[in-house]
Amino acid sequence: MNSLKGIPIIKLDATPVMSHGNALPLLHEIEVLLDQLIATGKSGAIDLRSLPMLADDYEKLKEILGEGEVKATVDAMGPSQVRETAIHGVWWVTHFNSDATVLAEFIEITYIPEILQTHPADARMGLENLRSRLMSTSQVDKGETDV
Amino acid sequence: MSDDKTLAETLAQRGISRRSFLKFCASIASLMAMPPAMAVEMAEKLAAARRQSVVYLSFQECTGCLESLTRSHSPKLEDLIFDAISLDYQETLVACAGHFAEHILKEAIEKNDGKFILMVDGSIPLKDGGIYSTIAGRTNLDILEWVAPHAAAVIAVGSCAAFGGIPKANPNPTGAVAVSDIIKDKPIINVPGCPPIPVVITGVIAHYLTMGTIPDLDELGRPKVFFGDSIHDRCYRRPFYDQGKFAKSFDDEGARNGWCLFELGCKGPTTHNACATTKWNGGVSFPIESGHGCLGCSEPDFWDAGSFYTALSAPTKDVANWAAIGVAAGAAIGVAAGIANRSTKTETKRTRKPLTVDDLKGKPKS
Amino acid sequence: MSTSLQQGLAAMIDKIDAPIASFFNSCVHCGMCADACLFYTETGDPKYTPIHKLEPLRKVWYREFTLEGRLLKMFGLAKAPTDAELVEWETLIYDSCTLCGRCSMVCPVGNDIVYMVRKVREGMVASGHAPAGLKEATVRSIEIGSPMGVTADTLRAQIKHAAKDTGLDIPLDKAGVDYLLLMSSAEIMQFPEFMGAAAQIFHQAGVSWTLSSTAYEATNSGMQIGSSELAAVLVKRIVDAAEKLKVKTVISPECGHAYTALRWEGPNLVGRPFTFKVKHILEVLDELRAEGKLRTEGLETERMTFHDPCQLVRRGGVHDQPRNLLRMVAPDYVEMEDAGNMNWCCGGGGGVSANERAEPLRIKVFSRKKKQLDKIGVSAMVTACSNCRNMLEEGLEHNHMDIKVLSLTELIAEHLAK
Amino acid sequence: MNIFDILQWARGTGLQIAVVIFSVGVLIRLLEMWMLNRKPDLAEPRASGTLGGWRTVFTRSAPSMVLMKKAGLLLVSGYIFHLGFFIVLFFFAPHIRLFHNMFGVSWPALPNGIIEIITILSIGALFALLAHRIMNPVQRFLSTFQDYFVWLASLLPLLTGYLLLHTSDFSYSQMLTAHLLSVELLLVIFPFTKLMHAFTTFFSRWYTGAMAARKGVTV
Repeated sequence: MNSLKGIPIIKLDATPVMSHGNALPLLHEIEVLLDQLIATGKSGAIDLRSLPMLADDYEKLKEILGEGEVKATVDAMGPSQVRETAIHGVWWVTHFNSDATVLAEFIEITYIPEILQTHPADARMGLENLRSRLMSTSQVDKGETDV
Repeated sequence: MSDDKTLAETLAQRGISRRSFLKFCASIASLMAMPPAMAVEMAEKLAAARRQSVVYLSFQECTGCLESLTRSHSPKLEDLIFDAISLDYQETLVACAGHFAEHILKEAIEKNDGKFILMVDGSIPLKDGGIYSTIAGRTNLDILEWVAPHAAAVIAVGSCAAFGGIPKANPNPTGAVAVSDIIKDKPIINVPGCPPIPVVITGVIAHYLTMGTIPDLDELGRPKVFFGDSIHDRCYRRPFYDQGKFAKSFDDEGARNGWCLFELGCKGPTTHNACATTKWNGGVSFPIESGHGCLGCSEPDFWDAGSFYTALSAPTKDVANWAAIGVAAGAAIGVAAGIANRSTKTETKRTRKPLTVDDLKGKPKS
Repeated sequence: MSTSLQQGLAAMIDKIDAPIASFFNSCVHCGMCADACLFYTETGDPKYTPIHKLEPLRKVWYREFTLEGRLLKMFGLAKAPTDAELVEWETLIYDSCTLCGRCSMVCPVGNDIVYMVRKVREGMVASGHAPAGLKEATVRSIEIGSPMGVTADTLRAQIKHAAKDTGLDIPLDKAGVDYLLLMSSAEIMQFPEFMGAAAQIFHQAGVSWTLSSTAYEATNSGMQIGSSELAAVLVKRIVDAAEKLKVKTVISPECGHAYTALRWEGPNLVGRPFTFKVKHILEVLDELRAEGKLRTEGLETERMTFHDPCQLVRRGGVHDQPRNLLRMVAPDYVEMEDAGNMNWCCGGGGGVSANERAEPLRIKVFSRKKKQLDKIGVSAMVTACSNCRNMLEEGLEHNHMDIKVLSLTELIAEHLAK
Repeated sequence: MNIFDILQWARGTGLQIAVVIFSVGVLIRLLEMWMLNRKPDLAEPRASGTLGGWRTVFTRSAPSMVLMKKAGLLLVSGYIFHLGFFIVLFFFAPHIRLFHNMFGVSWPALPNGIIEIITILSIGALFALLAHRIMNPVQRFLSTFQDYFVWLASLLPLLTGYLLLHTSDFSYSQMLTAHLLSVELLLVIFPFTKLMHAFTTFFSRWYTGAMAARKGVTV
């Protein structure tokens, strides 16, 4: 065994596929939060990392919630995926780091997730940007006329 | 290096939107087990915060902690925190050297007196007047006692600063102690680990910036959110422990099947840290996932807690020989006690008068 | 000198041996021995729990023979039993224990509890705390020759009666014979038929035997009161007579404790093995039966049972012989519940019968024997111990039960083939 | 002194101290017992006392049927506790690891699930035994402080051991420390309490069996 290649690589599935049985209680929590959203307009969110979830739990949750109409990607220092599930008002939000690892994952029960909305401060910045762009455009236009 | 602009204003100039703040705070909130709804509020506060001055002192250490904190392959979201702080002094990173560097430290302390966060890595040697680690002719103890009173809070980074770490390992030749053994009147947040998980440090600073407070600490001064659970509690191999399926050696069937490493000396059950959830190297893995038991590096005196390869249920010291000594000593004392018993009997037999029929006639003498 | 607390404690120290230390080390206070003791089962009073009766001995053991006991003793923390305690324990040791040994059979850790009671009595008598009745009986045994005051002259008179009744020669002090037959006072005085019965059986079997004018009394009050020294005096008489007459075998009569005293304690009391054998009369009869020398005719028509004398069966090992013999003459023979090694005591063993103070308690605990008898409905009960016979007759009379109590030897003699 | 220090002490020095006290104590107790000797029995025996002694060592482990109806609860709980304690002590994987580490021998373990059930049964049996001790007039009468103390000292290792398998509600370090300390307590008090019966019961049975066997009685 003179080189690294001499060491055999055996690929094994070391992850025990098991369930903590946490999918069902979670779905009931979503039900309560959705009910609350309709009644009071108050949004809710569940941090998927706060619960011990194993592969089976995860698959079950995904299967029951299903795929919905909206799929959005936010690009803010790494991508964030925002998808509405087949249950309207229930969103699956996954934040990725710039190296594509998952930073955080939430089920949000809301009409529109916060991350999709534009912050007033950003909007102001946008307005400033727009104005400065308009300014330079009109200057350019003027310049062209001048020229 | 400080300015009056808010963080949001500074970063906006670099095209970083408020969505990044929200995303950052959402991931910090998730990391620190705060309610997801807090993320929005935290984002607002962080955006409105001024840059935080940080002074970073290194004592008896190996620079592994700093490596852990600064080494990343690509800029990541958590690096946002470096934009949120102003690292006013760090010996290894500071551009200048000698008197200039010392001057910068002095200036940083004076400028943000009572407001800066002091980060310390490495332990402080006390033996022989602390001469075993000095910087610019001053002992570590001297420097710490000078700087710490001016700080708002202290973060002890790594097991050496938090608990004394490897320099303190038996026989502790330099008389190394932890920061908390010296500084008693400042809030100290211990972030132990050898090295500590970088995102934990990020989280602590973010917490301070957004909430203005330090997080809840356990009895060892560690943030509960990261050190509340044991590695064992969050280990993906836990089901095997519960089933009693253990790897018996590093290359047996059990090891290949990813069974529990308890019998190979894993200290996961007694080690409190977030490795099993945050993982290392950008979430690639953590020691147990790589097939090796946890060493327990975020616990005090982990270096002296018995062999890394001795199961937790096994003694850390030699018991069998002591048991043998006990048996030998017990045999010796027991024989002596037996001889004493025999002499009690012999003596009694010799002195007692045998009962006669006349004794039955008389009245008992009291 | 006289008895004293000091002498009592010294006697206990003298008698504590490895088994006793092991027993005290092992007791876990489970209380199961209580359920085996008729004094507890019939009264429901926990103070009658067998192991509790040994508290004075346990204190002595702990204080004198364990390391921590010795250390505590140095600081005055391990106390020796006081005289007042021994007074209190006297009734537990003498009135409510018949040395029946049933508790020793059930102890889960294997303690021979009655072995210890026997040793406690050594201390009790040496400290002067023995019942008056037992003391008097012991004095009479040593000074007159029998606990009931039977003298050699009384024996001679009874021999004359028996010889007349049976028409057989009843030898006295005849040397060189096979068997020396001992008697108990009760047999000489209350059940004189026994002597004749034995004579008839030996005559039919054609074996040589004798009685002794110096060693006619088999019972041993010294053992019952718990004094090895006094018990040895009584055993020595028998040994001397047996050796003088050069007999092969000494026969212990129908008496339970006499058998234990001579057969099992005897050599240890006199400090040397015997030069002769010791057998119970039932052992001898069963041997004769096996050799075909004991032939019977006619059968009893009554429903009968056998009461196992504790010292003979549970503590003596003579279990099968009485059953073999009884089957010869009693076809309708049934066993009581718990018969054999777990049989319940008559209530008067171990010197209790000689202790007048204990009588009310003894009568009360007879209810256990009554329960046993009520279940099988017999009209006669056979036994092989005069003391049991006395106690059973008393108990039956007190409970108005119409059951005859018979001696097995006498029963066999009645059926001897002509 | 934090919990980690106490744990390290319990795994090392504490265990050493406990094992030394245990072995010294047990040896003293046995020797001071053995050396009291017995007088040789001069009566002619009917059968071998030695063989009879060994027979009783084993036969006395079987339940007394005579007492089954009177003290059934006591007997059944007693069996469950003793067997359970034995199985848990010798067939739980981490315990085997401990013996392997100390003496270099090991044997197959039982799955944790089975150990857990046995532990629960043993704890239940201990509580039944306590209830019996308190309710039964004889046992209550006989019981001293030591009986209750030894009961508690026997319960603690089982209880802390059980909780150790369920660390979601408790800190493993704290429970492991409590477990080790409770075991060490048990070892330390062992030679000086009725716990000695674990050794001496075999001698008691042997003596009783031998004395009876010489008389031709099987006990």
